[in-house]
Parts: sequence; structure tokens; C-alpha cells
Amino acid sequence: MIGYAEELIKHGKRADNRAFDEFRDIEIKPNHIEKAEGSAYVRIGKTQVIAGVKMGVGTPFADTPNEGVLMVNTEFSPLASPKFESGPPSEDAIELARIVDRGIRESHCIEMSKLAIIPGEKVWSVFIDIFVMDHQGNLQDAAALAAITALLNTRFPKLDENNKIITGEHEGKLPVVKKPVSVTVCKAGDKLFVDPALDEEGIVDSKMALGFVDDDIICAIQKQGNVGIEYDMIDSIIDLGMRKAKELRKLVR
Amino acid sequence: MIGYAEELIKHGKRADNRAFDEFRDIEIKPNHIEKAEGSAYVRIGKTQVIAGVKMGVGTPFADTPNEGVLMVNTEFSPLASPKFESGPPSEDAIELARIVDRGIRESHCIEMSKLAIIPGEKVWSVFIDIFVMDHQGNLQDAAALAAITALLNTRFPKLDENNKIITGEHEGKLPVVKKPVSVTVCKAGDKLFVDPALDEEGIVDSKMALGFVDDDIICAIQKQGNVGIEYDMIDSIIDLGMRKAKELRKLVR
Amino acid sequence: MIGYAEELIKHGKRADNRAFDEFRDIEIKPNHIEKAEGSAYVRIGKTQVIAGVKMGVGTPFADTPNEGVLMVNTEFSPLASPKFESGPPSEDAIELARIVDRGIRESHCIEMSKLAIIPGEKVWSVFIDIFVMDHQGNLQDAAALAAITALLNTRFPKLDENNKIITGEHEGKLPVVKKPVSVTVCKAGDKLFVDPALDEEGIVDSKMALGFVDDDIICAIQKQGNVGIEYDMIDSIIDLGMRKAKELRKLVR
Amino acid sequence: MAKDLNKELIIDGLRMDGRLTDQLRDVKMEIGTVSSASGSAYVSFGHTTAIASVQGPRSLFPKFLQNSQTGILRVRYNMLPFSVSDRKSPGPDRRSTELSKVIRKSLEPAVILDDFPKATIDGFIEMIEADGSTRVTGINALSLALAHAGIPMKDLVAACSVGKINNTLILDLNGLEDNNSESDVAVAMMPNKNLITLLQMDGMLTKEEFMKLLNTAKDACGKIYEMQKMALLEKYKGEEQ
Amino acid sequence: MAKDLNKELIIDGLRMDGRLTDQLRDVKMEIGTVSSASGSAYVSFGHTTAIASVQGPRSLFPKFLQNSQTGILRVRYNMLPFSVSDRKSPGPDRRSTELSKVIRKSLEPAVILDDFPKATIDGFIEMIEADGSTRVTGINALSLALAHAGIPMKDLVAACSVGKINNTLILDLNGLEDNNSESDVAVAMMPNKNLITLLQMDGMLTKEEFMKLLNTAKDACGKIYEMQKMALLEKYKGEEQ
Amino acid sequence: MAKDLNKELIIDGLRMDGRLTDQLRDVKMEIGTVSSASGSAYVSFGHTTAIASVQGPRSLFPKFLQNSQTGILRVRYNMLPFSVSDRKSPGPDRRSTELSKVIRKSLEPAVILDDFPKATIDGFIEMIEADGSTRVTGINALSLALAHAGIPMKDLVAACSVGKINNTLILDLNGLEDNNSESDVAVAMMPNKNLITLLQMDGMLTKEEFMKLLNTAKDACGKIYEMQKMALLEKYKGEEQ
Repeated sequence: MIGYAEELIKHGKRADNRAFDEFRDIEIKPNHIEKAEGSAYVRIGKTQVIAGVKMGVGTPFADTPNEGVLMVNTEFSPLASPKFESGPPSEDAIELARIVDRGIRESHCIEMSKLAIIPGEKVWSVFIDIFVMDHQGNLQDAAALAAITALLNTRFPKLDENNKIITGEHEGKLPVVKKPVSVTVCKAGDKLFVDPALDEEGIVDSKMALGFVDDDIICAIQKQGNVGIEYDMIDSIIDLGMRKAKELRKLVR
Repeated sequence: MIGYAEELIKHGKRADNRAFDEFRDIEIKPNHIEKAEGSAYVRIGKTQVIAGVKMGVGTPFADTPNEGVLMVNTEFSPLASPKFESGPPSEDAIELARIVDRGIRESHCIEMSKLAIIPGEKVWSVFIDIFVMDHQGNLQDAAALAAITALLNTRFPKLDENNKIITGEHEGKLPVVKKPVSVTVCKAGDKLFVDPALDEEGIVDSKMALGFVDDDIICAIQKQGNVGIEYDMIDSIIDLGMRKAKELRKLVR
Repeated sequence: MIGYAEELIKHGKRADNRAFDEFRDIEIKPNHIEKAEGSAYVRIGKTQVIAGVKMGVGTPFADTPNEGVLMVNTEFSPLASPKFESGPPSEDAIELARIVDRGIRESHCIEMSKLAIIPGEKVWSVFIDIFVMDHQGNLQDAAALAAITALLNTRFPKLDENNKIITGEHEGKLPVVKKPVSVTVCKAGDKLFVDPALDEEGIVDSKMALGFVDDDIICAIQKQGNVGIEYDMIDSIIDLGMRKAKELRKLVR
Repeated sequence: MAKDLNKELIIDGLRMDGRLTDQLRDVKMEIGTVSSASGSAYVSFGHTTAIASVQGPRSLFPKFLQNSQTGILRVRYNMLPFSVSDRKSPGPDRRSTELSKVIRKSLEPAVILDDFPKATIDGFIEMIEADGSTRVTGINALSLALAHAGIPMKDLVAACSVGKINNTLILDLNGLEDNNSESDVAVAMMPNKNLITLLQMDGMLTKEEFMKLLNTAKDACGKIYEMQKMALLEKYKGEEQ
Repeated sequence: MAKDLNKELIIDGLRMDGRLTDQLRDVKMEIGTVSSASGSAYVSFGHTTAIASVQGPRSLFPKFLQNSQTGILRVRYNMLPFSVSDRKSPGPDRRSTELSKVIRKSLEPAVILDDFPKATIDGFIEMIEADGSTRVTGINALSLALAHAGIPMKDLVAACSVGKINNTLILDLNGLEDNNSESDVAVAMMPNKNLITLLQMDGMLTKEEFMKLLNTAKDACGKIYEMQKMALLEKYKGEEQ
Repeated sequence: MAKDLNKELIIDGLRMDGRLTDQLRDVKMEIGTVSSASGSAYVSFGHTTAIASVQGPRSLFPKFLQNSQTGILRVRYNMLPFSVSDRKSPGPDRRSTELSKVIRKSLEPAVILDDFPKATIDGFIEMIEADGSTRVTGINALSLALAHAGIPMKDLVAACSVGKINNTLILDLNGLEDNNSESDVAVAMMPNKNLITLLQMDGMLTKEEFMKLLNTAKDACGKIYEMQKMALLEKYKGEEQ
């Protein structure tokens, strides 16, 4: 019913009667997966994602010998949408993973310098895997919420004397010092709105994925969609994103 | 002639006049390949397979620091059947490799604990590659026969003082202490039979690949085929498999 | 206009009025790429290729512990021809890379024994990447020209005390002691000619890629094309190739 | 993980998680977990959790793969990277390729595809948590998802694992038990018809032991079958309200 | 490369390569570099060099990918192995996959594909030398190649990078600056229509800083746009002679 | 393997395996080795053993690859993992990709494909044992398999290797000789027509040396050709009985 959604937006309405600056209801469950060092289930409306964090012992990059290593991966399982296909990660899955990665990396929310085990030789690797379980729109904001929530409850595995992981034992928490959140602002005609449902994503002219850290600092932007966006609208897009980001951040624990 | 084979089986006959519990003629040639540490050519009727064993020096798995490493691979070359396709291993090729692997691994026929070179650091890797040369039915039993025969004539490569393999020199034999064999029992209607030819494979309701070790112990089962199998038939399927396994084992040297 | 080119060749002419033993105009620009240790841009008529050499620190092969490692790769970008496709290297791209590789390797033009850093442990790796920028025929000879020219201006990166490369600093030149060049001789009917343009490649019966080192020594041959070549023509093919190779070599600095 | 057959995993007749030898873990079943699919289900046995969904029936491309007589069933089984102790790198491997096949084969006898010529029905299983017996948990979930998608079926397929540890026969192996078992058996059945559609066995067993285990599995599949029917019933009851 | 935010890269108001903060590097643009393509262009910003070409419009295979209403645009961005300090191994990676998508999206608003139903227009960008700001250089080149190929366009697309180093806002980051920036922003515009078609930002910025940078980028895109038009003009002048 | 050009491999005019310089190894040829193919052959030169088979002519999919004028020949050359001293990991590599192409090109001049529009004829070569000269052994086998499959041919293709070791020209290099040769040449011919269909040379040779080697190869191809015809004859004799 894309035509219908489009018509509604023009008239200032949304199919589910939400206000343009209103998210669908949000549910966040931390510690969802027992085998993961950290995890979170996030539901925004009917969109569901699970983020799991696994900690590994790895080798640092040559130019950052005393810092941990971060890896973000998304799984767009065909289970979650008739549009997702089996096979290697799609362009969209890779883009989402890289936006979430940059949001976490560039916000410096993890204190990477505290992840050295033997400086220059062994450091912690932080693997964040985001499983899309039900794609009903706005994966970007859901994935970012799941990632930061999972990081916030991530524990270190215990190491033995040879710095090998002791399966099932933990000690201490991953040092996470900021809470970046993502707000995707959509534009259709001259209307701006947040948290697009799936049918709304089909009719937007463009989307702007915005990342914000605690104190109103912008930490990531990615324009998406098939249509150019007017230079003069950027200001209000950022204002709307920043306002909603403050609200979302309250949900993150 | 699938329709024909089906008709025959119903009437208690087989296209090649074999009894239901009769294998086609079997030929086994050990030491078929000069460059391999162990090898065997096996022919069952027109079905032909070659197994080659290569020994390498590798790293043990972390949880079995003093044991060798086993790897089974199948090559379903399109040379061997108009049904085989080029490209990465098919589902069927992987399934066969894994059934043969489990038959060898779970029967403990190789004394893996005798394959350490430097405990915890260097161990022997046993690579079994099974090349299907002509697919005329019952690859499973032929592959298992080839694998165990090849293992039985496998020699260790000689190592130099740095534990590197000296090409072309050998000493000692791989410690193989049991002779697991596979018998695939087929079911079509209410009939059970063994060693399906290719056209018979097209009409079976289901197949049961059964592995047995020397003393009538079952070491592997895998149901195959598109139709369910009656609970009450399992007993006679195992009995038939066990009886034929005893016969097959006599051919293995 | 393949039919036209074919007709012309039969009558002893070429579409661009060249003599049968005449190359199109050749332009060679060494040091084309700033980030590469060595590089060259080569244009033959409208055909354009760029070769870039990167030097790395790697591990020697077990059987040549004191020698450097050579790797030749071609990039047949779909940018350069409507016939090139995206994806893994095509058969033609791999063949070309391997012919260029053999021409360099077998001519011993690089003194590989001078590329040890720590004998048996660390040696220089020489990566030659050949980018096809515009495919208008005779990639073979253009690629070989670009490769040897790039090697001739290749500098060693400077190493720090840990034998790690210091980015952007260089010292000394790669020891290149010979100048192998390639001449591809084409045959259409009973006519032989060199440097086929793209439309001429479409009508040749066969091509013979010939490599020669400084002193008229043949260092590589690869027959190509869909038609057999008369045994008795080999002599004159080699003579033509050898004559043109002498001319080409003068352009290589 | 190296098997340690001597590890004491049954003490005073009780397993490490307190279960009796023939006791299932806590089972949860839920229908309709994934709104973006034709059918879906969530099934957990203790800390082994599968989500399954069905996409389709839908046209199969490229066309030369179509069967003009009947629809085809395709199945993908996948373990999520965070579902296991050591992160599993994404993408199919040999194990998941084999399991995808045997799971498909375990469901094919039950589904009726004649009504969907040229079409494919795609079943997906994602293991959210893997603590042993993942393939049978996946079968239970996908069987429910197929029913929920309205694909005609002769019967539901119910599945469970049995095995032998410390020389004792047990039902529903968890990860610890699986890793240290002498033998393990995966069974799927169409209980109403007494038909076995999956049977895989590893390790070493006498015929008698095997037949006993199979009998245990049969009874357990019957129980699981009842839970499956209950879950479907609750779903439809819920929808009627 | 690890970022070193404290590295002094602006001294007395001048950058390491002698530029002012709002100064572009030397820009070269050339049309028709690749004779075997429908259209092509060469663009360099200092030592960042892109070649772009367009193949097509041509029929899209396999057929089930065709759109019977309109042509489609496909884009591949690739860095050549020798274009960077540490050799890049050939083939696509996650970065180039993302960039291929965002570059395509940055050009789609400008191209008119309705005249090419069932066809594909394939744009290719090869980075010959990579010294920062590669994606925007690639966009400038591919925009010209599309125009040269005669694909109908609403406007050219011009692109540049801006960023923040040493707490200073700068235009057109080179590799050294990119590696040590606090923040970098890539912008593409259809200058005539004041439409932004690419906007990517990394690092941390206040809204005020970001809006200032965006304004700088807008002005620079305007200048680059003039150079693009000049390059096309020269090409056609050349062809008329 | 590092070449050791100084290794003495010819002593008193005899090679390590006792052969004269212009002597072939023991050659075995057998037709019809693979019952599941349209045609097949087994060829061994000493411990180099190839099995070749032909599948088809058969329809080529996907359809857009079909040539409506003529059939196409496809060839896959593969070395089995156990055929060499160090296990070869399965799957194509750069070497086998090149060899598959040059082998196809060596046979294309001989086969007549016009009768098979839209079809493919697929030739497969599997090296069972590899002790030098594998590509030419494969060509000899696949040529026979094509004839056995009844594919119309202008002539059989016969192939052999020649080379130079210890400054001596030799015929039919085994693995040891190949690994330590100064130069090696692979030749395939349609002997009846005196046409060369494969010619590859590595190493360094003067023109005179090369022409001498080529002459040796020509004579040897003639002998191999007779063996091929004999093998086919015996096959058909056998079938008549």
C-alpha cells in the first residue's frame, strides 16, 4: 500500500496514526543470549533485532598496538524479510554494519585503550553481530540501539595463565563510557518524520541516518535514498534528529 | 528405466537379477596411487571410486593437543556423472564426506593418540580424499570401503630433524585398529535391499546408511531419501545391514 | 567491422594502413604512480595499461629460503572494455598474468637471490599489478612492456630496525639485469603480422605470444587462438618476433 | 571440544542440570514470531533456541530451476555468530550444509507441494542460542512455521535427541552432554503415522542400546507433538479473540 | 593507520602541502580517457586520481533482473592494488561495496534512465592513486563520464570533502589529513539545484561546526562544477576542430 | 620446488629412470573407463595418469550463454588432491584455470561443433597421478574421450612434452626432470594435418634448440597418435565381439 502511505504523509498523517516525530513503541531486553558476553533484543514496532557481543583474544593492528579491535557484522537473514536473499552479505547489510561500526568507533564509546592484554601482542577483540529478526522498517536505529545496549552489558571472559579464555567464566565489564544513538530522519515531499515503518521506507525521497553522542555532538551522518535533499533542509533535519536522540538515550541502560 | 526398476522390485526382482541382499561384484585394489601415502581403488559393479590418503604435519586442536587431525573430502567430479556439476562441493558431496568422516572418527579405527609428533605443538594430519570416478549407485558403501582400505595401507612419511617431511621416503604404518564398513539398506514399498544401482536409487523411498565396527557395534546411521520410514522396520533394516557388513569386512585388507 | 579487417589482411593491407611488421605508436611513461615502488604507463595505439610494483616483506618459499617472491596479477576492469565483466579474474586475465609472470621469472631478469632480508626468514615480495585501462588489442605486449619498465624503476622501501617498512622512504633500486620483451605474432590465412588492433584480434586464426631476452634467447612462448598453426610456419614466426623484440627493447629504460 | 567420556555427568541418577535421564528440558513454543514471513515459530529447549520462518510459496528464479509439476522446499539452517561459546564466523560451512539437507529431508515427507508448481517454499532456521540438540530444535520450529504458513501437511514433524553418556541412555542432550557423549542420535518423526523422517547416529552402540534409545525418542516425539499442537491451538485461539 | 589527533598539521595557517584551509589541491579533469567505453573521464585532486568510464546502455542479463519500465544504474568503485601505501589485495571488500552503493546513490538523482527500459548503464571507477578523498574524486569523474556517454542528466554532480584537523575546519583532505582528522565529511551536490546527493560524516562535530563545513563544501562543489563544465566544453571544442 | 639446474639427471646418456633422451615413458591407453559419460579414456605416461570424460552434447544453461549457430566446448582440468607429493587443496587455482583454457584451445581446432547448436560438450580431465607432463597427458586422454563420445573430429590431437636438462634436449619430462629443467615445452598436434594446436614454452632456449625440440615433439606426437588410433581400434574390436 505504498500509494496510500504516500497520500497520507502528504496530508500530514501516518498509516498508524503516529505523529511525524513519534517512534513506534520500543522494547529493549538486555542480556538476551546466554552464550554471548553481551547481548540485547530490541523491538521497534514490529521490527526486531538481536545484537550479540563476543569477546576474543586477538592481535592488535600494527599502528594501534595497545588498543582493542572492533568488528561489526550484520546478518540480514532471509528469515526476516521476503526481500532478503541467501548468500554473501548484501550491499545494504554491509552499509548498515559499517554505519553502526562508525557510530561506535568514532564516538569513542568503548575505551579501546583499556583492551590491551599484553601491549603490542594480545588485545581483546570485540565482535558485535547484529541479527535482523523481523524487518518492518528502520533497521538502522534498531541496530544501533541493540549494539550499544549489548555493549553496556558486556562482561570480559576470564583468562587463564596463558591468556586463553576460560569458557563460561567472566570478570569485569567492558568499559563503555558513552551512549551513541541513531535517529533516522526521513523526508517525503516537504515533510520530515522519524522511525519509518516498512511501507513508509518505500515512499521516502531520502533518509538521513544521524548519530549523536551524549552531549549533542554529532558522531555520524549517512544520507540514503534515491532523491537529492535540499541544502536548506539540513538544519531542521539535524534539529529533529538531535531532539529524538535525547529521548532514545533515556531508554539505553 | 525408473518405472521398470520400480515394477521389478515390487515383484521381488532386480534389473540385474541380483537377490535383494546381494551386492554387485566388488573389486578392491590397495596402493593404487604412487604419490599418496595410502590409497585404494574400489569398484562395485560399474561404480568406481578412488581414495587417497595424504599425511601432513600440522597443529593439533587446542582441546586435543596430543592427537592427530582427520579430514575427509569428496570430489564429485562432473567427469563421473552427468548429474554432477562443476563448482564448490554440492550438498550431496558434503553429506557423503561427513558420513565417511564420522564412520572413521566415531569408530576410533585410527589410534589418533599415536599421531602426536611434538605433543601440543605438532601432530600428523590425515587427509582422506575420495574421488568419485564413475557414479552408478551406492557411492556411500564404495567410499567407505575405499577409505578404510586406503587407511590400512597408509605409511608415514619420513621426517627430517626439523620435523619436515622428506619427500618420497616412508617409515612405519598408520595405526589402524578397526575396520568400519558401511552398508546402505534401501527400502521401496515394503521391500528392503542392499547396494542400489543408479536406477534403483531413483526409485527408493528411503535409504539407511549404516556403519558397523568389527564386533557388530553400530558406529553410524544416516537416513536418506524423500519418504519417511516406518518405525517397525528399523529392526530388520539393522539386521540386514549387520549381516552384509560382516561379509564386506572380509574383503577389507 | 571484422569482415572488413579480414578482407584487408587478405589483400596485404591493414585497416590503419600499417605494414604487417609495424607496431602502432608506442608511448611509455615510467614512474606514473606516486604510491607504488615502481610503475609505468604504456600506450600502444589506443590500448592503455598501467603496471604498478609494490614491495612487501614476506616469508620465502621453503625450497628457496634465500630468494624473493614474485607475484603478477592483472586487473581486467570492465571500465576498459565492454567485453570485460565484474567478478573474479577471468580465464583470459589469469592467462595473461601467468604469461607475464613466466616471462619475468624464466628470464631471470630480477636477481631474486639478492632479495633476502634475513635469509630463510624474511625476503622481499615483488607484487606486479597490471591494470588494463583501455583494451584496443595486443594487451600481451603492452602488459609485458609495462611490467619490465615498472621493474626497472622500482625502488626498495626503507626498513626500520625491526625490518618493517617505513612508509614513503626509499633506498636503492631493485636489481633488474635483463629486459625481456614480448612480441605477439598473429596469423590470418597465410599472412603474419604483429601488434593486432582489437578488430584484427577478432579475425586472426592464431596468435603466438613470444618472449625474448636481450641476446635473442627465447624465454616464453604461448600459442593462442582457435585454429592450429602449420608446423612449417613456426620458423618465420620466431624470426619476425625476434626482429621486432630487438626494436621494442630499445624503448625500454 | 574434546570428548571426555569419563567425565561424570550423571550423579545419583540426576544429570548436571538436575534432570532425570528421560526428562526433556523446559520447552517453549511460540507461533508467529516473525511478522515479515508467511509463517514463523520460536522454539526453545532449555538454552537451545531456534527461530524458524517460511517465505513463500513464491516464484523460483532463475526459471530453469523451476519444476512445472510441483513446488519445491528449500531449507537453510544457520547458527548465529553469538549462539556458541567461540564465535562462529558467519556464512555456511560443511556442517550447516549437511544439516540444511537432512532437515529438508526430514520435512519433505510431511509437506504437500503439488499445489505450488514452479514455486519454492523457503524455510529458514536461525539458532539464537546453541546448547546442544540444535538440529532437532530447528526441525520442531520449522515444522510449526510451515503449518503457520498454511502449507498443506500430512502431519506435523516432531524431533528430539537421545544418546548415551556414562554408559547411561538419556533424552534431550544439552551442550555439555553432547560434547562428552559416547553416542548421540537425532530423530524426527511424523508421530501420527509412526514414520521416521530423520535418523542420524554417531558414536558406538549395540543394536539393543540403539533400539532402546529409538523407543525413548519415539515417546518423546509424541510429547513434543502434543506441545506443537497446543502452540498452534493457542495461536489460533489468540487470533479469534 | 592510527589517528593521531595531536599531530600538528596546520602551522601558521598553512597545511603541510602549503595550502590554505579552504583551498583545493590542483585539480585536473580530462574527458574521453578510455576509448573502449561509451563515456569516460580522468579526474585528479593532487595525488588522488580516478578514472571513470561508462559502459552501456546495454541489455541486462539474466533477464529476470531487468526492469521493463526504466534502465538501471550500476556502479563499481575499486581501488587498484598499487594505489595505496600497503598493497590492497584485489577484489571487492566491505569498504568498496559500501562506497559503490553511496556513489550510485549520489548519481541516481541526476541521471534520467526512463529512456532505457530493460537496460543497464554501468559506471566504473578505478582509483589509480589514492591520497585521500577518493570517493568524491570518483564521483566527479563518473559524473563527467556519464555526461560524456550522452546519458541524459538533470545536472552534473560535483563532490568534495571537508573536515576538521587541529581543531580547524579544512577543505579537500589529502591522505595525511584524512588519517589524522577529528572528523571528515564527504559531500556531493547537484549545484544548480542546490540538492545534496551524498552526505557522509565521521568523527565528532557540533552542529555549528558541521553547518560551517557544509557551507564550505557547497561553495567548493560550485567551483568544481565550473571546472567540470569547462572540461566538457573543451572536449566538445576539441572534437569540433 | 626450487629448480636445481646443476643436479645431474643424465648420466652416461641415460636418464634417472633409465630412459634414453628421446624415449617416452611406458604409455597406457584405455577407452571407456567411465561408464557414466558419453565418452571416456584413461591415459598414463609412467606415473602420470589422466582420466578424461565427455558429458554431452547437452543443453547449455542459463540460456543466454547458448550460441544458436554452434555448440561450444568447455574443458575443466583438475589435479586430484592426492596426485602430488604435497596435497593439493581442492578446487580451481590460477594454474588449473590457465591449463583448462589452453587445453580447450588445443582441442577446438579438431572438433566439429556445428551440428550441436545451443549445446555444450563438456570435457573433464582428472589427474590421478601427477609425475610431470600432466597437461599433455590430459590432452591425449580428452582427445580419445571426445572420439569415443562420437563427437565429429577432423583429426585426433596428440601431445607430448620436450625440454632441456643438463644442457641436453629430452622427450617426455617426468616430475623430477620437470622440476629441474632449464626449459620445458608442451606441444599438441593434429599429426595428420601437421597442425600445432598447443605450444607453450618456459625457460630459456636459442632458436636452434627450440626448433630441434619442436622436431622431436613432432615425431613423438606421431607415435602417440598411432597408439591413440590403436586404442580406439581395440575398443571397437572389443565391442564387436
